[in-house]
Amino acid sequence: MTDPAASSGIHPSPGMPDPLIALDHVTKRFPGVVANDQVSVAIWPGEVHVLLGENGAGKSTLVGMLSGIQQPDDGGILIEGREVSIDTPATALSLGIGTVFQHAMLVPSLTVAENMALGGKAWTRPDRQGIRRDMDKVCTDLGITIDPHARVGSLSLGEQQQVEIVRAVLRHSRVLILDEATAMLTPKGAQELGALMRRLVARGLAVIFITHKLNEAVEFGDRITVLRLGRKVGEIAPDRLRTLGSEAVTAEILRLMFGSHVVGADTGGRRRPTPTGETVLALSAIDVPDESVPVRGVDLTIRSGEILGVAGIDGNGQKQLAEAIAGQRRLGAGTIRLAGVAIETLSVADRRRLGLRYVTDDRLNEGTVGSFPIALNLVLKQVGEEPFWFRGVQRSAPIADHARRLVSEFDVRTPGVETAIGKLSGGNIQKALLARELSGEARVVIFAKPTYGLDVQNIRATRQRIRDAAERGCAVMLISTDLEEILELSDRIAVMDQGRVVGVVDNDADARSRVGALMSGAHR
Amino acid sequence: ELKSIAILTPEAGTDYGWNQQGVDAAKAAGAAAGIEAVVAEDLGYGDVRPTLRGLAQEGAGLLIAHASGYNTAAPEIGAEAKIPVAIVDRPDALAAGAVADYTCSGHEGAYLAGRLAAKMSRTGTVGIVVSGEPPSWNAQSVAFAEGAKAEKADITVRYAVIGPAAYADAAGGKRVTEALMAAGADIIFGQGNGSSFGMLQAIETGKATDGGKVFFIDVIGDKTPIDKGNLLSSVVWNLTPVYSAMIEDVKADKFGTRNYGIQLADDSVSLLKTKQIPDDIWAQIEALKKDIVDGKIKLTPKFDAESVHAVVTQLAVAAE
Amino acid sequence: MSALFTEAFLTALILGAVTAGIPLMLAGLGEQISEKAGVLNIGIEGMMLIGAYTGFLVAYFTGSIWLGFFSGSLGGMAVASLMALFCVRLGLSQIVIGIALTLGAEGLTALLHHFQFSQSYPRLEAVESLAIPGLSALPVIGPALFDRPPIIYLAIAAVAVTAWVFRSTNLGLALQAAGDKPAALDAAGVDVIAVRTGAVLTTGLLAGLGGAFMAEVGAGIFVPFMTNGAGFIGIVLAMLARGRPLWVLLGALLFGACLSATTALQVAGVDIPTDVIQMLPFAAVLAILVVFGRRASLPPALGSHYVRGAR
Amino acid sequence: MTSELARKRMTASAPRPDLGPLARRAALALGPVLAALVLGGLVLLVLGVNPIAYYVFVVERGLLSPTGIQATLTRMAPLLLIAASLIVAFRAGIWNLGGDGQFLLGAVVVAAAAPLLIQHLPSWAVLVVCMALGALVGAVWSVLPALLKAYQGVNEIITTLMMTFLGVSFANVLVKLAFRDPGTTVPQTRTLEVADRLPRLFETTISSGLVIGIVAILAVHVMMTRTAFGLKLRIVGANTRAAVHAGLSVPRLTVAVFAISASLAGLAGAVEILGVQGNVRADWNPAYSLTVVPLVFLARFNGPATIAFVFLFSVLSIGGESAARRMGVPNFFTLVIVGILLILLGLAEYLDQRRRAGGP
Ligand SMILES: Nc1ncnc2c1ncn2[C@@H]1O[C@H](COP(=O)(O)OP(=O)(O)OP(=O)(O)O)[C@@H](O)[C@H]1O
Ligand SMILES: Nc1ncnc2c1ncn2[C@@H]1O[C@H](COP(=O)(O)OP(=O)(O)OP(=O)(O)O)[C@@H](O)[C@H]1O
Ligand SMILES: [Mg+2]
Ligand SMILES: [Mg+2]
Repeated sequence: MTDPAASSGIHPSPGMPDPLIALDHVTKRFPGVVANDQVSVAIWPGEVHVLLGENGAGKSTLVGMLSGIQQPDDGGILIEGREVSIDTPATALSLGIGTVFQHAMLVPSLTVAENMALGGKAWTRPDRQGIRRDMDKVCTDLGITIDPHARVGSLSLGEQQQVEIVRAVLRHSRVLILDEATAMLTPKGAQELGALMRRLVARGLAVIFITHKLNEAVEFGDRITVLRLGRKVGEIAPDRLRTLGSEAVTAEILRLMFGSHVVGADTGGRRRPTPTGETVLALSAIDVPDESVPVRGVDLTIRSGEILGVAGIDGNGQKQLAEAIAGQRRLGAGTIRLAGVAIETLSVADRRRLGLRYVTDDRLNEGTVGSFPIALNLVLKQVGEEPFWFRGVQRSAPIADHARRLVSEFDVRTPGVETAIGKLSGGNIQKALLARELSGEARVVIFAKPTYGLDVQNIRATRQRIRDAAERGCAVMLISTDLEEILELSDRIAVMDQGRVVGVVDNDADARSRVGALMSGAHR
Repeated sequence: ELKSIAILTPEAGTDYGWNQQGVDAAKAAGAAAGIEAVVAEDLGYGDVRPTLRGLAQEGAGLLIAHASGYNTAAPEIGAEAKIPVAIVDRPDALAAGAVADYTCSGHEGAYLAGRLAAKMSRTGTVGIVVSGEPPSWNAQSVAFAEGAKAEKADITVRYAVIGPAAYADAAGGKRVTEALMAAGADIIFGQGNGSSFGMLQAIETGKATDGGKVFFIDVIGDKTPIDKGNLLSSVVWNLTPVYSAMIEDVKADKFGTRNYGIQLADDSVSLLKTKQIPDDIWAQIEALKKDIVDGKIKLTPKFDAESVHAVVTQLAVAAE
Repeated sequence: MSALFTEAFLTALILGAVTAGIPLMLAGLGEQISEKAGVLNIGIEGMMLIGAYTGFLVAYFTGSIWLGFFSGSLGGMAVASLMALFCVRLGLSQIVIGIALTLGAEGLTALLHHFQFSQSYPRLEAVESLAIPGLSALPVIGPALFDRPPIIYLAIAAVAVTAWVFRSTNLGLALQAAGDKPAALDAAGVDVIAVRTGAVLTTGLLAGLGGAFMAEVGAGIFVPFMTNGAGFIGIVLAMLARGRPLWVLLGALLFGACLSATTALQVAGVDIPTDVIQMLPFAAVLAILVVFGRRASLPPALGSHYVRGAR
Repeated sequence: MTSELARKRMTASAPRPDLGPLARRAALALGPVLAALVLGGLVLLVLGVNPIAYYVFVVERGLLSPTGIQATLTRMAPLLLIAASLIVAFRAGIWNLGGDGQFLLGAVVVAAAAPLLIQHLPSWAVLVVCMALGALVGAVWSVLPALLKAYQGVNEIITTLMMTFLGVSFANVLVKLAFRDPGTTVPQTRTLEVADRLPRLFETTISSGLVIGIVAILAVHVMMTRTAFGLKLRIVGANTRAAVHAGLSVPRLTVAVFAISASLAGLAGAVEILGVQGNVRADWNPAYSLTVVPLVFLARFNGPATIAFVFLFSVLSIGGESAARRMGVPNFFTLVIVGILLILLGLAEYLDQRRRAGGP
C-alpha cells in the first residue's frame, strides 16, 4: 500500500490530454468478496495496458465493468474525461469498447460469420458476403486464417479466440480488451497476437491485455498495472518499463503481485536422470473414433516415474486420446495396459480404482459441478467410498475435513469449503481440480493443459506437483499446448498432429527444434 | 325427521342436460315436500367422499349421488354416516334403509326418437354423435338405431365418438358432426355435455348433403330456450317424480326396498315436441308411445358399447 | 366406390383434419419460438384458453370474426406478458409459473363462462370462407383446403414467416443465440431479456390465435376447458420438430389426420373399441420416436434464467 | 498485510442481519398466502361474493372441522407419493412428466387384482402385494422413456407426456375390456370392500396412506441428500458430462431414476385405490401430477417443505370445494386461487433470494 505508483491518479499531469478511458476508484462487491476495491486505472490511446494479478485478483471483474457485464458499486468510469455509465454490453460496443472474454463468448451452433452478424438489425438478412469480405481483409491484416462458414462449435478454443479478436477488430473498436487471450495459443500464436497488438496500438487504439505470462507482459506491454486481492497495488509507466531491464521489471512485478516474500525459486530446466522404472502405461494401436479429429494408431508407453509430454497444436486429438485412456470414450481399436492389466474394457470408475487419474482441461463443464460446494466436488470421484460415506450414508465431517486440508494444501482461495465451486475464479477452480486428482493413490496421471489460466505462482506450484507425482513413481502424461511447459517437465515428448502421434523425441538439447518441426507439420 | 336432501353433480347445473335435470328435479321435489335441497355441483369425477361426508355432517337426510362415478363412494359413506343414499347405474346395490338406485335409461324415448328421425330423414342417413360411451348413452344409442331401423329397414345409421375424455371438446363435437353430415346424415342424435354445443353449432352452420337443413335430436334436457330452429326433439328425462318418490319412501321408512326408474309411462321420459315436427308425424309418434307403454312394443336396454357397435351401419353393409 | 367414401365425406375428413390441426400448429409454432429463445413455455395451454375465451367473446359481441382473432391474440399475449415478466425478467421458475398460468386461466375462463354464458350458450354464425381461384375447383382437396376461412391461409403463412425469420434474418440468429448461449448474445450487444420477452409474447400471440381459432372456427362456441390438452400436444410437436417450423405444420396436420382417421373408422362402423382407436395418434408419435429416436437437440440454455455476469 | 487485506475483502459485504430462520420461513409462506387471499378476495368481490365469509368456510372446512381436516389429510396421501416421485426425478435432472399415466395404470391394475387376491390371501398380504404391484406397473410404464433417454438421448418430456396420453386411453381399454366388473353395467373394475382397504388411522377416516406418503417423501429426501446413491443422481442431474468424467454410469443411473420415480407414482395409484377408491371407473383421471409439479418446485425439491405445500394445497382444495358450494361460487374459483398462490409463492422466493444475495 505504500507503493507510490498505486495511488497514481487519473490525471497524471495537468497538461496532458484526458485518457481514453479511466476507471475512477471503482469498487465491485460480490457476496462474501470485494472483487475490486477503489481501483483507479487510466487507459491511453496507443498503449498496450497489461493487467496482471494472481488468480482471483479481480482482473476479469475490472474489465467486465468496461464491457458492460458488471456495474460498479462505487466509483465511476470516464471516457475522454466525460463520466459515462456502461450499463449494457451494447453500450460498451457503441462506445467502441470491444472485448475478447476469458471464457469464449461465441454461439457454438452458429457459424463464424453468423456470430459476427449477431446484433445486426432484426429484420434484415445477415450480410454473410459483406462479413466475409471484411473478415478476409482483417484476417490478412492480422495473418490469421479462419473459415467464415465453419461452425464455431467445431473450432478449437484457440481458434475461437482468434474469431473473437477478429470480431472485435471488425467492429472498429477504439479499445480492445483481451482477457487471457494467449492462454490457449501456442508460443508462435502468442507471438503473432503480440505483433498484432503492436500494430493495433500503432493505429491509435488502446489495448487492455490480461495475461499470466510475465514474459508476454514485458514484451508486449507499454504500461503494467498490478492487482492484488482486488486492489491496485502498483503501476509501471511506459518510461519506467523501458528504462528498467526485463529482469528488473519481472522482479518488480513479482514483488507487487505476491508481496515482499520471495516467490519460490524456479526449479525448472532439465531435471532428474532418465527414469528406468518399469512400464506402467502401454497404449498399442489405439484408434478413437471422432467426428472431427479421429485418433489413429497411437502407440505409447510410459514408465514409472516418467513424464511423457504430449505436444501439439490445440485440437489435434489430444483430448480424444486422453478421454479414451480415461474411459470416457469408446476405443475403435487397440489395447491399453495399466501395469500389465488390459483396461480398455473397464469403466471410468474401475480404471480410477486401478490408479488412473485424469485431470481434464474443461474444468467448468466437465471437471466440476458448478452448483455443488467445493467439499463435494473434491470427493466427486469417490462417491460412496469410505471414509466419506459409511454404508452409503454421507458423513459430513470427514468430507469437510478432507476439503479443508486440500484447500489449504493447494492454496485454493475461497470463502469456505461450502461455497459453490462455480463461484471461484478460473484459477482457483483449477487448483481444486488438481487437489482432487493428486490426492490418494495414483499410478498414472494424465494432465490436460494443467496450468491453463493459472498465475505464475500457481503455475510453479502445479508444475512442482507434476514433478512430485512422477517422483513418487507415477507414470505421467502431460498434454499441453505450452511448449515451454512440455520442455520444462518432460522426459520424452510425443507430438500429435491430426489425430496421430507423428513422433516421440527425447527431451534433450535439440528437442525444441525437433518438436517444433513436428508440430508445424514437417513430417507431412 | 327428514329436513333436507342433498344432490351431488359432476358438472354445473346449467348444462341443459344431465346435471341440470338432476339439480332442477331435486329442487322441485324438495319444494314440493317442503324440505331443503342442497346442491353440490361441479364436483368432477374425482373423489367425492369428502363432499359426501361434509353434506352428511351438515344434516342431509338423503344423499343423491347423481353420477355413475359416485356409486361406489356414496354407499360407503352412507353406511359410515348412517344416511340413505340414492345412486345410479347399480340396481344390484339395493339395501333396505341405506341404498336405492335410480338407473335412468331413456331408451324408450330414444327408440321413439329413432322412429321420428327415420320418418323425417330426407337423405336416408341419420347420425349418432357421442362424447363418450357411458351405459345410459349406449342404451339410448342402441334404442335410437333400433327405432330408426324399425321405421325404415334400409336406413343408414352412422355413429362416432368424439375423443378421449371429450366431454368438453366442443371443437371435436363440431368436427365429428360435420363428418357425419358429410357422410349423409341430415338428422343427428347427439349426446355429450359441453361438446353437444359444438354439435349444435355444426348443425346450425352446415347443410345436409341434399342442401337442406340438418336437425338435432338432443337428450336429457330441453334446449328450446337456446334453439335457432334446428332442434327437432329431445329425449327429456324428468327426475322430479323419482326424487319425490324417494323422499316419500324415506319419510315412510321404506327407502331401499325398491329401485326407481324413468319411463314413458309416467312421463318421466318424454319426447320433446317442437314446431319442427309436423302434426301428423307427431300423432304417429304418440301412437307408438302408447304401444310401448302398453307393452305392445317390447324394448330391452343394452348398456354396453359392443351392442352399439353391432347395431350401427357397418361399411360392408353400406357398400352393398 | 362405397356409399360412404363419397367426395363430400372425404372432403369433410380432410377439412376436419386441417381444422383440428391448425390450433395445434399455432400452439406448436409459438412454443417453438419460445424454446428457440431458451424459454420453456408450459403456460401455453392457459394462453390458448384465454385466447379462446376473449376471441369468442369479442367475435360474439361485435359480430366480427377478425376482431375476435385480434383480441384472442391479445388475450394470449396478456397471459404471455405475465410469463415474460415473471420468468424472463425476474427469473421465477418457468415450470411453476407456466402451470400456475394454465391453472389460473382454466379457472378464470370457466368462472367467467359460468356467469356470462352458462344460461345462453351462444353460438357463432358460420365463418366465411375464401375460395382460392383455380385451386378450389379441384375435387376433394379443393373444397377441403382451398375454400376455407382466410385465417387458415394466414396461419399457414405464419409458418413460412417463422421459417424465414429463423433462417434468414438477424432476428433468427438472435433467437437461436438466446437459447444456445445467451451470454454470447449479450456480449454481442443484443439485449437477451428483450429477445426472450419478444419470443414469449409472440408465443402468446400465436397460442391465443390458436385458441381463438378453436373457439371461432373449430367449435363456434366457447365451453370451459375446451382446449383439452392441445397446448401440451403443442409442446410435444415443438420438441419433435427440433426447431423447424415446417415440421410443426406437418406434425399438427398428421395429428389432425389421426383424429379424422379415428372418426372415419368409426363412421365406417369398423368394430374396434373406441378407446383402442383413440390411442392411435399417441402410439404413432411414440413409434416414430422409437424408430427414429435420435439425440434430442434442445437449446442448451432452455429453461434457465439469464443473468448478466452471473456465475 | 495480506491477511488483513484478505480479511477485509472477505467480510466487507457480510450479508445483512437476518431475521430468525423460522420467522423468515413463516413470512415466506404466509405472506404470499395472505396476498393470494386478498387478490382472490377482489375477484370474489367482483363476482358479488363476500370474501371473508368464503375464506371462513375454507378454513373451517379444510382445517378446523374434524371431518374436514381428516379429508385434507387423506387427500394428501397420493399427492405426497407423487411428490416423492417427482423429487427423485427432478433432482436427477429428469423431467418425468408422465406421472399421471404411471399413477393411472398402477391404480387400474391394482384395482383389478385386489378384489381377486382377497379371495385367496389375508387382507394385509393383499395390501402388501398390491402396493408392490402398483409400483411395478408404474415402473413398467416408464421403461420406454427410460431406455430411449438412457441409450438414445431422446428427450423425456416428449416421451413421458406421450406415455401419459397413451396411458389414459390404455387405462380405459383395460377397464372396459379386460378388467371389467361383470356385475354392473358401469364400466369399472370390481370393488375392494371397505373393510379390506388400508386401515384407517385410529378412530378417524384418515387413510394410513398418509403415513405411507410421509414416510416415502422423507425417505426420498434422506436418500437424495444424505446417501451416496442420491448424490450420484444429483451429479447426473446437475452436469451429465461431469458425471461421466467422475466415472458414473449415466445410462444405468438414468434407468434407475425412472424406475424409482415411476414406481412411486404407481405406488401412489395403488395407495389411492387401496386406501380410498376401492375400484377404478372408466374415464377416471384425477391428473394429480400436473398440480404437484409446481409444488415440488416451490419446495425446491426439499421433502419436508413439500409436505407443507401439499398440506396447504389440500386444505385449499377440500375447503374450497365446500366454500364454493355454500357461497354459490363455481368450484373453478379454487383453480384461480391456486394459480395466483403459485405465482405469489414464486415471487416471494425470488424476493427472498434477492434479499439474501444482498441485492438492492
Ligand atoms: N459473478 C460473480 N459472482 C460471485 N463472485 C464473483 C463473480 N465474479 C467474480 N467473482 C469473484 O470475484 C473475485 C475476482 O474474480 P475475477 O474473475 O475478477 O478474478 P481474475 O483476476 O480474473 O482471476 P483469474 O486469473 O483466475 O481469471 C473472485 O474471488 C471471484 O470468485
Ligand atoms: N475458460 C475456460 N476454462 C476452462 N476450460 C475451458 C474454458 N473455456 C473452454 N474450456 C474447455 O476447454 C476444452 C478445450 O477446448 P478445445 O476446443 O481446445 O478442445 P479440444 O482439446 O480441441 O478437443 P475437441 O476437438 O474435442 O473440441 C473444451 O472442452 C472447453 O469446453
Ligand atoms: Mg479472469
Ligand atoms: Mg478442438
